[in-house]
Amino acid sequence: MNIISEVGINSYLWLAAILFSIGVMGVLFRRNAIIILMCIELMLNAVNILFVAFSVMHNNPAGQIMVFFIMAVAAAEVAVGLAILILMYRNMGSVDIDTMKKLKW
Amino acid sequence: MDSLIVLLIPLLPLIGFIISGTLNKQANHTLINGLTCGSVFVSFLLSVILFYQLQSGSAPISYKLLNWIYVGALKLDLSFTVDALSSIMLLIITGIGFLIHVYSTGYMHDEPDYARFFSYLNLFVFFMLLLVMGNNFVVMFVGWEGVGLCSYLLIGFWFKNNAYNDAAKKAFVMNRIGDLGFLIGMFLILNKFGSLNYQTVFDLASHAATNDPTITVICICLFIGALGKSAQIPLYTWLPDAMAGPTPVSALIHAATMVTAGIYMIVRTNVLYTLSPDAGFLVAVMGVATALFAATIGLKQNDIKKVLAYSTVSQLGYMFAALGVGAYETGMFHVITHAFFKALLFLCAGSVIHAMSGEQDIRSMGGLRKKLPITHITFFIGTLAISGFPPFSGFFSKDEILAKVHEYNGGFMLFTILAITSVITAFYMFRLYWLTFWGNFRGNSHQASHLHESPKSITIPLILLAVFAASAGLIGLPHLFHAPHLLNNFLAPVIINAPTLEASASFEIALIVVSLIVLALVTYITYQIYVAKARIPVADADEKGISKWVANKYYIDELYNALITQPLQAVSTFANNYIEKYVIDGTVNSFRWLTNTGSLLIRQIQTGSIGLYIFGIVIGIICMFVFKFYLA
Amino acid sequence: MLAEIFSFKKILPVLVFFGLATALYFNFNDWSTYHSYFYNMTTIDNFSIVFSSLLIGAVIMWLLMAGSYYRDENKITDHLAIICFALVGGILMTSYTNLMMLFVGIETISISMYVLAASDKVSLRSNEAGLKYFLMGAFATGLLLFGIALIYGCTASFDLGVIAGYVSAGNLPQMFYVGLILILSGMFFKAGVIPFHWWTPDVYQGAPTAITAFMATVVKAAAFASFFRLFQMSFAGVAGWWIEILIIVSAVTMIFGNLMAVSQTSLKRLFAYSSIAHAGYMLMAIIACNDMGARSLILYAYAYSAASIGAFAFLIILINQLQTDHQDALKGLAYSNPLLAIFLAVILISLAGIPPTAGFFAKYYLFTTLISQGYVGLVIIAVLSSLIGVYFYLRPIIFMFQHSNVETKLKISQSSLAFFALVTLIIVILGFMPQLIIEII
Amino acid sequence: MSVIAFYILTVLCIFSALMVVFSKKPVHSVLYTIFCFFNIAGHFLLLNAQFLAIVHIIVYAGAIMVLFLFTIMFLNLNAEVEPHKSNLLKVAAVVCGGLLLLILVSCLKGAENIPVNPMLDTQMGMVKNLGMVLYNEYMLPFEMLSILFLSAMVGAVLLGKKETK
Repeated sequence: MNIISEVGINSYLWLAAILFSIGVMGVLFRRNAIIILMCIELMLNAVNILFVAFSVMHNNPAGQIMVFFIMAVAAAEVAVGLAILILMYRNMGSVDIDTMKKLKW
Repeated sequence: MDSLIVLLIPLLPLIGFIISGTLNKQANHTLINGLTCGSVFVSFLLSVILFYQLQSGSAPISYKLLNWIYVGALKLDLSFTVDALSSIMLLIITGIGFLIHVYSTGYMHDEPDYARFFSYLNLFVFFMLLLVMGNNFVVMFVGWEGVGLCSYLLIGFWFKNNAYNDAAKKAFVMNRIGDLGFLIGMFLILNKFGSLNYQTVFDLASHAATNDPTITVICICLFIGALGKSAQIPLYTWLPDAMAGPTPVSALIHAATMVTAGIYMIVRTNVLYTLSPDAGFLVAVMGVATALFAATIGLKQNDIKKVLAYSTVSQLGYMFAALGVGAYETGMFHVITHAFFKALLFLCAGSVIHAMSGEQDIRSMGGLRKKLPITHITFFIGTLAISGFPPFSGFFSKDEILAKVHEYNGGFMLFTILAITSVITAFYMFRLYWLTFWGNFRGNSHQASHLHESPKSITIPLILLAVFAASAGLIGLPHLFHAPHLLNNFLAPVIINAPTLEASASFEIALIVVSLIVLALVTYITYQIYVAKARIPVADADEKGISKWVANKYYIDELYNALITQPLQAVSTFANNYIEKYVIDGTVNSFRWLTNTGSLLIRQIQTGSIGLYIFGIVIGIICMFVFKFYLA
Repeated sequence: MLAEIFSFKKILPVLVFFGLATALYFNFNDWSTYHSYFYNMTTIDNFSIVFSSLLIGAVIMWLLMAGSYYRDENKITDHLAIICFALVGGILMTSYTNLMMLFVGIETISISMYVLAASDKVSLRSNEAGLKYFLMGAFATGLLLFGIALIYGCTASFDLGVIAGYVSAGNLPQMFYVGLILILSGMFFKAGVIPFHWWTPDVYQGAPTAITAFMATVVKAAAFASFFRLFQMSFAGVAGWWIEILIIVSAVTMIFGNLMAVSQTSLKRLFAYSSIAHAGYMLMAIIACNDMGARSLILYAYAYSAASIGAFAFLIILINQLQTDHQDALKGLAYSNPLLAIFLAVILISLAGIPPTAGFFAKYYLFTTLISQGYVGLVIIAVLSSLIGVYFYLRPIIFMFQHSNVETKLKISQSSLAFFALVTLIIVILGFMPQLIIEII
Repeated sequence: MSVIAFYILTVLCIFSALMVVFSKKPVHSVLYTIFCFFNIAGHFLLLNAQFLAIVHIIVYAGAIMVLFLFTIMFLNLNAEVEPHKSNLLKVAAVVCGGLLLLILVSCLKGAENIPVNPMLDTQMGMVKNLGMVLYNEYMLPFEMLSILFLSAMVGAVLLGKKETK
């Protein structure tokens, strides 16, 4: 039984697109750097769903390997990102991205 | 091995230049001498080796240094080729160059900027070698510009004197006018043949039709380049002024080598000129006109170097006349003999000036033959050679030119003028000779007490050059003697399709006899005037009528000044005051204002806020989607 | 690939130096061989060798330069390790034949850069630069991945060759084009072109100068190498479709990049904007999308990297000694440090693209390539915008020759002077013999 | 059955994603994110990607989100002090997000024409199967991933260390 043939690949595309757009919107919407980071994770997960769906559709394991890689990279990215955030919090006492406007023009 | 030699020949002087140029004032004379003279001498030896290889029938020897300019269809290599023509030029450049280097060690001995002088000389030799060894027009052009640069540097060598600097600038500007012609010619060649490589161009050209208008235009453009470099009418005025440089420079650059670059170029492109008789005729006419014109000016000059300078211009005119009628080998023949005797004459003049503590006016000389025996003898040989006394070298080459011009279709008028010029040449050369070495000494007592023969480093090159000036004619004996014409045979592979012009034996004999008689006459007359009657030329201001006209070089400099320089000055003053200020500055400033304001406005979008930045990115993506999916 | 051999033995710069030299050697060992490794994950061809040599060479130069920057700091070991990791990522980006490798390579170099940009921990500007770079970089990664996913959805493979085959088969679904645009966005971001350039000036200015130098050379070159490789190897078949976008983006980038640089007074920020403008020029090579394009991209990357590493090395000295990078600090430099001023002038002239420097020939070759393909309008825009470039590149030179009451006097060690001489030499040699690079592939 | 499960998971997923964006307290956001990730893991299960589902929960919910939570606690950020953006920007953000969604969806239509591979291998998503692929074909990226991790690790330590000054 194949879920793809039941709900159609389009549903997955929709789902991924919606999640991705919510992620983008979240990035634009919030000022808290941590939440922005979470929204980026949402975007990545939208991509993950898409990869798995395509992987199943094509009966090709490469997509799932890619998801595995994306997770790993996301973990590394988050580790580094949070380290930078903590550093910043130590110096500025805030994680509000709009307080960072030292560099402009 | 051979190709390595080809590379080494120009490389050695370059190394000499770099080392002596960097050491500059820190080095002692011995080191500089060894380095600069040595490098040129080794180059000379290598050239001799190549010459013998070529003479024994070897094919032209090439060395490809690197792929130089590869843009689109244009493929140019930085590579050198030595064939018969370049090998002869190599011998002249390195051989005479070496002698003049040696001479300079004596002549420039007390010069504080000794190293700078020799580094320039070496650089000149390098560029000159590049000019004659390149296998395409661009390499030639690099050398061409390089020798122009060195000439500029050396004319203005004593840059603290403003007049000398002006002379250097004049030489540079005049040459630039010619270079423009050369460049246009080069572009036209590229356009017509799609290549700038000699071999390719000439192969293609040998299939082209005679009197192709494009080829005529190309030839004329190249000829304009040659006019500038080889100081022909109307671009000759820089050469007499160039005598401001040290005398060895005048000998090397402005007599023996650089000024013959124009000749070399035309001989090199003989295929094209043969295809265009019209351009050839123009070359011949300009050459003959220059020969006569410069010779008449030479009659009235009183500066020893200026006389020689005008005679150089005149002799170059002879060479062009030969080239114009299609006698390329003959032109080269005169290049060779002229290189020897003119270098000799200049070096002798240098020796005289040296002895006279810097005095250059022949009215203050006289009777020097006793004090300067070697200089006197060698100068005499040079005079005989340039006047065309048999069997000195000048006789053979000049005679051959006259014969060839005579045989040229419709060349009788040209022949007559050249023959008259030849008489004038003999006249002013003997005038110079008698006034300088005979009669009574006319200088002041201080100069008289200092008169002395020059040191060995000066006299030895003189003697060597005198030997060659006397004997070099043997490489091109007239048909009359039934000996092989060595030069013509050697050059044969390079000259393609040129018309054959052969004078009859009776004409040659007549020419020899007549010229002998006339020359003897001239010698006698000048002796009578300048020695027996001791008629010393009057001061410039006292000249009258035509004579004044001639003494002032036909007022050509003044004419140029009035016709070209002053209107240009006026226009540029106007341009500077009005056009520049309001139109150009106004436009430029408004652009600057626009740029600055635009910049200030646009930089505002860089707000520093990540939120807005990401907005920018998303909007960018949306724009791309809209552009590709909804608008397209 | 070969870089992994040495990337673990860091600790000492000297060791790294020799490691890199060895890597360079091995790199050229593979010359003109066409190998693919690990189930076609990477392919070593001449393009990748030339580019990875550029990267390795740039890191070697960076090491020589950074010696003075890190002299009194003990964190050089950490930095060096990360630099080496980033180099591995960069080399992956030049030699990948699989989108997965591209992704891993980009992420390796990006994550390293996020860290390094923020590495000056007490400086607020550095923190800010790190965070900005990180947030936007992660966002761009998301875009890139979405694009890759859509392409994968069409082709069921990450292999560039398979994708190219799919493209050439024609009749592509719309999904493919959406993926293409998203991948383009991701690559645009990494390459730093308008309108994805936002991070560039801020991060370049905020990051420690040595790191900025690394970003302007290695990261930039790697980004363009991967960009070119991807679009030439996979998407050349639909070039007609995406080239329009590239033309517009390239034109906008050149004009705006140069224009924004004009009013900068901070030299570091000036070079940041100039790097945007140069990215616009390099995009033109991708538009050409053929061997000529590859050659001009390589030449351009070499010329630009050489000049910008020199420029940033100068900034390091300036900032270390005067704590400012304002252009007024240059006043009187030509009189107090004539030699340094000459070197800097050559570097700036090369960036501006004036002959006879490498920058000129790079631009010249690029423009002729584009003209031969008929993009005359774009070349005209490029020439005009580089005129704006001349304006602001020559301004520091003018400043150097101005007298001021506070004469700048920099203490320059012999070794840094030698470094500048080396950079200048490279620029001039490439200027006179661009075919050294052009003909190499 | 699975279709229903798909729609339930999808709705929950979207809802929690929206809540991530709109909830006021950061901790709530984190929790919603975790919930969302569980849903996504559910999707993976539906797609027969069992291994990934587990890894997803372990890595995302277990590691990444805990890291987030830890940071928020550590920095004591849980107050609703976050100053919000101006309304204009918020509207712009929503509009932008919506526009992007619309465009994506309208451009993505037609994907159903892509042939579905009928040979469904239910074992594909199992550890054994993926392991074989990963350690054969994708060995090199896997190794490179280790370098990436090393880099991230060194970097995180570098940034986390107290500056000794």
